[in-house]
Formats: sequence, structure tokens, C-alpha cells
Amino acid sequence: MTELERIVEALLFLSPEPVSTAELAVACEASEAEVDRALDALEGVLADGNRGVVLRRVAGGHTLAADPVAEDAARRLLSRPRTPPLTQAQAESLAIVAYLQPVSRPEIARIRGVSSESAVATLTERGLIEESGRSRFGAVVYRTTALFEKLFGLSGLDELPEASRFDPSPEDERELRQRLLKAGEQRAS
Amino acid sequence: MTELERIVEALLFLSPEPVSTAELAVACEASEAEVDRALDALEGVLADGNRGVVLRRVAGGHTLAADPVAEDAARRLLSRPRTPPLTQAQAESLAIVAYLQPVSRPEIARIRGVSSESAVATLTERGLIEESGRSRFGAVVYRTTALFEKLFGLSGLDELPEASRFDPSPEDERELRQRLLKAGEQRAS
Amino acid sequence: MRAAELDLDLDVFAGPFDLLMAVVLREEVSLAEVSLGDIVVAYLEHLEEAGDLDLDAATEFLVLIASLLELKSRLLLPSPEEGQPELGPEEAADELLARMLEYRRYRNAAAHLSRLFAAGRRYTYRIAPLPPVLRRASLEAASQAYEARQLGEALGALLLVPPEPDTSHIRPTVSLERRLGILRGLLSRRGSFDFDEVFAREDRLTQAVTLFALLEMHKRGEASWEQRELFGPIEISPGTAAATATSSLARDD
Repeated sequence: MTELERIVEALLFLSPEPVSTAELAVACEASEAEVDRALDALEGVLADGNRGVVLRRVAGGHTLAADPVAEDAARRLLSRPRTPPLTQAQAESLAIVAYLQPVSRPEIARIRGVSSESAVATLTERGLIEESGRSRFGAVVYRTTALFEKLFGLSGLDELPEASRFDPSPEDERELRQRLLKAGEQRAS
Repeated sequence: MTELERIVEALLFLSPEPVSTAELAVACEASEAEVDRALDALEGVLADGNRGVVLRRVAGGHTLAADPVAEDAARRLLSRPRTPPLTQAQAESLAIVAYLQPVSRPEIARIRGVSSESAVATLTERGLIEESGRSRFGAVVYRTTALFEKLFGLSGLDELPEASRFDPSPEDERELRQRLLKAGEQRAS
Repeated sequence: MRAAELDLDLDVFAGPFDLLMAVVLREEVSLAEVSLGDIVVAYLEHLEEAGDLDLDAATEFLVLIASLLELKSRLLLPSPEEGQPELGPEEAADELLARMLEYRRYRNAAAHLSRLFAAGRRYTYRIAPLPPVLRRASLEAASQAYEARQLGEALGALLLVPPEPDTSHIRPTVSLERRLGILRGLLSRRGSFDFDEVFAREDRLTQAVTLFALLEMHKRGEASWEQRELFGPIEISPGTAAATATSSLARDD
């Protein structure tokens, strides 16, 4: 390992948050290109399955994490509770915030068709979304946090697939329309 | 690397405190002998100069630490000079050390009339005071540091303001300690 | 029990009330087919079983059932008084369809996020404080952050001795004679005793006067004491003169 690679590894080890290439370059007094090469080399050394620690590119930066192979042992050692999975309401509200941010709670409720107060409160408490100001109508608006990107393994929001990819297929859409029309006719009759 | 070696590396990476072989064995559901072999292998991989992180065997177990090669870079990246305003307890304890050094913690407590453990610990951690040996009675004694002088804009301890400036009666330097102790006792009674 | 938790068993739906609300709003169950009367009956039965009326829960139920009634009435009755052009079945379906398609987009996106989360949460991150050397300002980079005046002021405050409390209004009520009498009685009855055991519950003034009385007795050789360690128990025992006094007393008897 070159000295730069060693220093980069040590910095990622020490830093509690993901560190960007630019920040690493300033700290190491090296160019971003040199740091990028060092990161690539480090990523090779720590490639999945090689070691207990892996290099993750998340939240606009680089960070080290324990390999999932150690998941259970780590929980036994550190007695950290298992991160609870997202409920359906939380996942839906989070998806709406992730794609439409900044977005208000009434807007989330309108799309989901149900009040989303408790889901939004839980997501805020878990640090996955945060308030980012107020809408024209005075409603608090929400955005996702760096922790969201870190926990979801995203290097940035642009890594999320296009929202249109999640639209129902034309066949599904046709079928829905048929069902609705039929229901409407029944109601009208 | 075997799976056990990978898990041991991950656990040492995650734990902020040194971990004993016994604790590792429980967490890994392996025998202590197996964990010892894994540690030996890991020590070889992380031998000084190989990597940015080194394995240290310290009192209480095993721990990973950043290689000193990264210290300057780490300071540039992570070290934010921490100089928050001093609390009353910290200011008083620091004043006592500054004017009476070397001075022991029991003496500080007697002068202040209350236990001053946490103030002394904070001042030590911030590098404003440091241990400078032991008193005749075996208590650790403290003195101020070079960092203290710099943070207070002093070129030497003789630049400390005269205590008499803050007290109506003129003061004999040697009597200062006695007077402080007496005042402390009277306050405590 | 909250109204939302009310368990329902209707023709078209079985489950808690809040789930019914959710599926109705998502149009998975047609409100037209839900008998609201049955829900009210179920709630009244529940109230009867519970025996007492929880006003908050009852209010919540009233609000929910009222909004369902309003929705259902709109669904069943044409509303010409709103002055809006009546939507034809096709237009109404279009509007509803647009909403449902939008919802489906985010429901699918949510499934994608849940998969990312399930994969991501298996990685554990390190949470550790920085080593001490990185937590303090470095000597070279340090610049003045505090005023030395602050130290002088702190020291000056420590030099201040508070004024003696004014005790002129307190009249001592502990008599030295009486304490001497008590001590002499104890020594003759018990031989020796532990100071704290006998006097720990007395107030400070009484303790002080008792100690003063002991000093007086020590001076006269009537009592002596021993304390094996700092702040340890104080053992009081008769002095040499006391022994003769007692023996002479015995002789007198």
C-alpha cells in the first residue's frame, strides 16, 4: 500500500461521517485524481468477501463499514438493537419525500389517500427525513437526509431510478380503468 | 482471510473500546483459541507500515487504531479547535491550577468547596491542564500546558493578572494558597 | 380503546376500523357497499361491553363515522347544488384513475426503497469518538480564545469569604452543666460508649457543646477517648480520675 492509500484508509477509519474526495484531497495535500486512485486501490483491497471491512460510497462521500458477514456477531458484541424494517406507510411516505422533495405532509397524505402524520413523525425521528422550511401555504416541507443516503447505500439522490420507472404498465393502467368504469356504471345505475 | 478472521476484524473495527479475547469469542460463537489464531493472522495483515489501520494489544484487549502516519492529515480533516466558553466550574478550577500549580485535585475541591472531578477531566481532555507528577501524599498534581498559554494569549505564567487586582487587600504570593483554602473551608461550612 | 382499533365483521370487510378507512380511501373497498349502520351498531355494542364512556375515543369515532357518512352520501346522491358541472362516469373515472396511478408509482418506489434498506441495514457503521489528540486544538494552530482576565476574576471570587451569618437572634439553649451531667451518667452506667451512637441525632450546637464538655472532662481526667482512624468512630471511656471517683463512690455506698 502506498502512503497515500494508508492515510486515506486511516482517515476513513477515523471519520464518523462519509468523506468526499475533495475533503480527502485537502486533508492529504494531494490532488483529487491521486485520491481517486488511492480510493480505487483501497476498494480493491477491501473488495466484498476479502475482509471484515468494506469501502462504501454513500451520501456524497466514502466511508468504511463492517461487512454484513459480521452483522450478527456485531449485534451480540455491541448490543445495538436491530434497525427495524420500514412499515408500508413509512416506505411510501419516504418514497414520496425522496422523489418530490421538498414536499409537505398534506401533499404526502393526498397522494397516499390517508393521513400520514405518524409515518412522517417516525421517519423524522429515525433521522431519514427532516424539515426543510415551509411551503407557500405555510405547511412544513420535508426533505431526505444524508443518513437516508447512507443507510440506503446511495451515493446521492441521483442514484435513485427515474420515478417514471415505477409507473404501472400500460396493461395495468387499462385494467384499472376498466374496473373503475364498471364501478362507476354500477353506482350510476 | 477466513470468515472468523473477517468477523474479528469487523468487530474490532466497530468497537470504540478495546475488546478482550473472551468477549470476541462470545460474539463470534467460537472458542478463545480460534479467536486467538484469528487475531494472530489479523496482526500479520495489519502489521505496522502495511495499512492505514494497525492492531494494538492494550490493557483490556485488542483494538484498531489509525496509523500515526495519518495524524497530520487527520488533524486537517477532523480536528476542529474546541474552545467553547468555560463553565464557572471549569474557570475556577483552571484559575486554581494556573495560580497555584502544581496543585492536586483534592486541593482544588477544598478551595472550591465542591468536588471538581468533571471540570478537571474536561480541562485535561481539552489540553488546558496536564498531570505533572504526584504530591507527597500520592495525589496526582496538575499544571497548565503550553496550549493553555496560547489559548489565553499569555507569553508566560508571569503574565497572569495579579490576584490582588480582584481582591481589595494586597496579597503576599505565598499566602495565596492558605487564603484560598481558608476561604473554601469557610464557604463549605 | 381508540375507535381506530374497533374490530369489525361486515359483509364486505373484516378487520379494525382504521384499516377499513384506509382501504375505503384507497378505493379498494367501495364505500357504497359498506353498511355504516352496522359499524355504528358494532361500536355501540363495544361501548356497552366496556361499561364506561371514553369521551376522547367517542369523539374520534363520531368524527370518523361522520366523514364516512358524508363521503357515502356524496357517492350516492347527485350534488347539483355545488354548481359544478357534474362529472360523467368516464371523467370521474379519469380523475380517480390519475390519482390511483400516482399512488401506484410511489407504492412501487417504496418497494424499491425497502429493498435498498434491507440490503443497506446489514452494513454496520463505526460509532467512536475521535482519539483525544484530535479532539483538542493543536498547539501550532491555536489562537487566543479566552481572556486571562476571566482567570483573575474566578480566583478573586474564590478569595471572597462570605460574611459570618448573623446569629444574634439565636439564643443558645444547650447548657454545659446539663451535658456534663449526661456524660457522667453515661460513663458510670455503660463504662464506655461510641460518641456517634449516642449523639449522632443531636443538632450541631448540642454536639459541639457535648464535645466541649468532653474536653472539660478530659482536662479533669474524668474521661478519655480514642479514634483509630480519620473520621472513624470515637470511643469514649472513663478517665483515670473517674475510676477513683467511682471506686470512692462504691466505698461510700
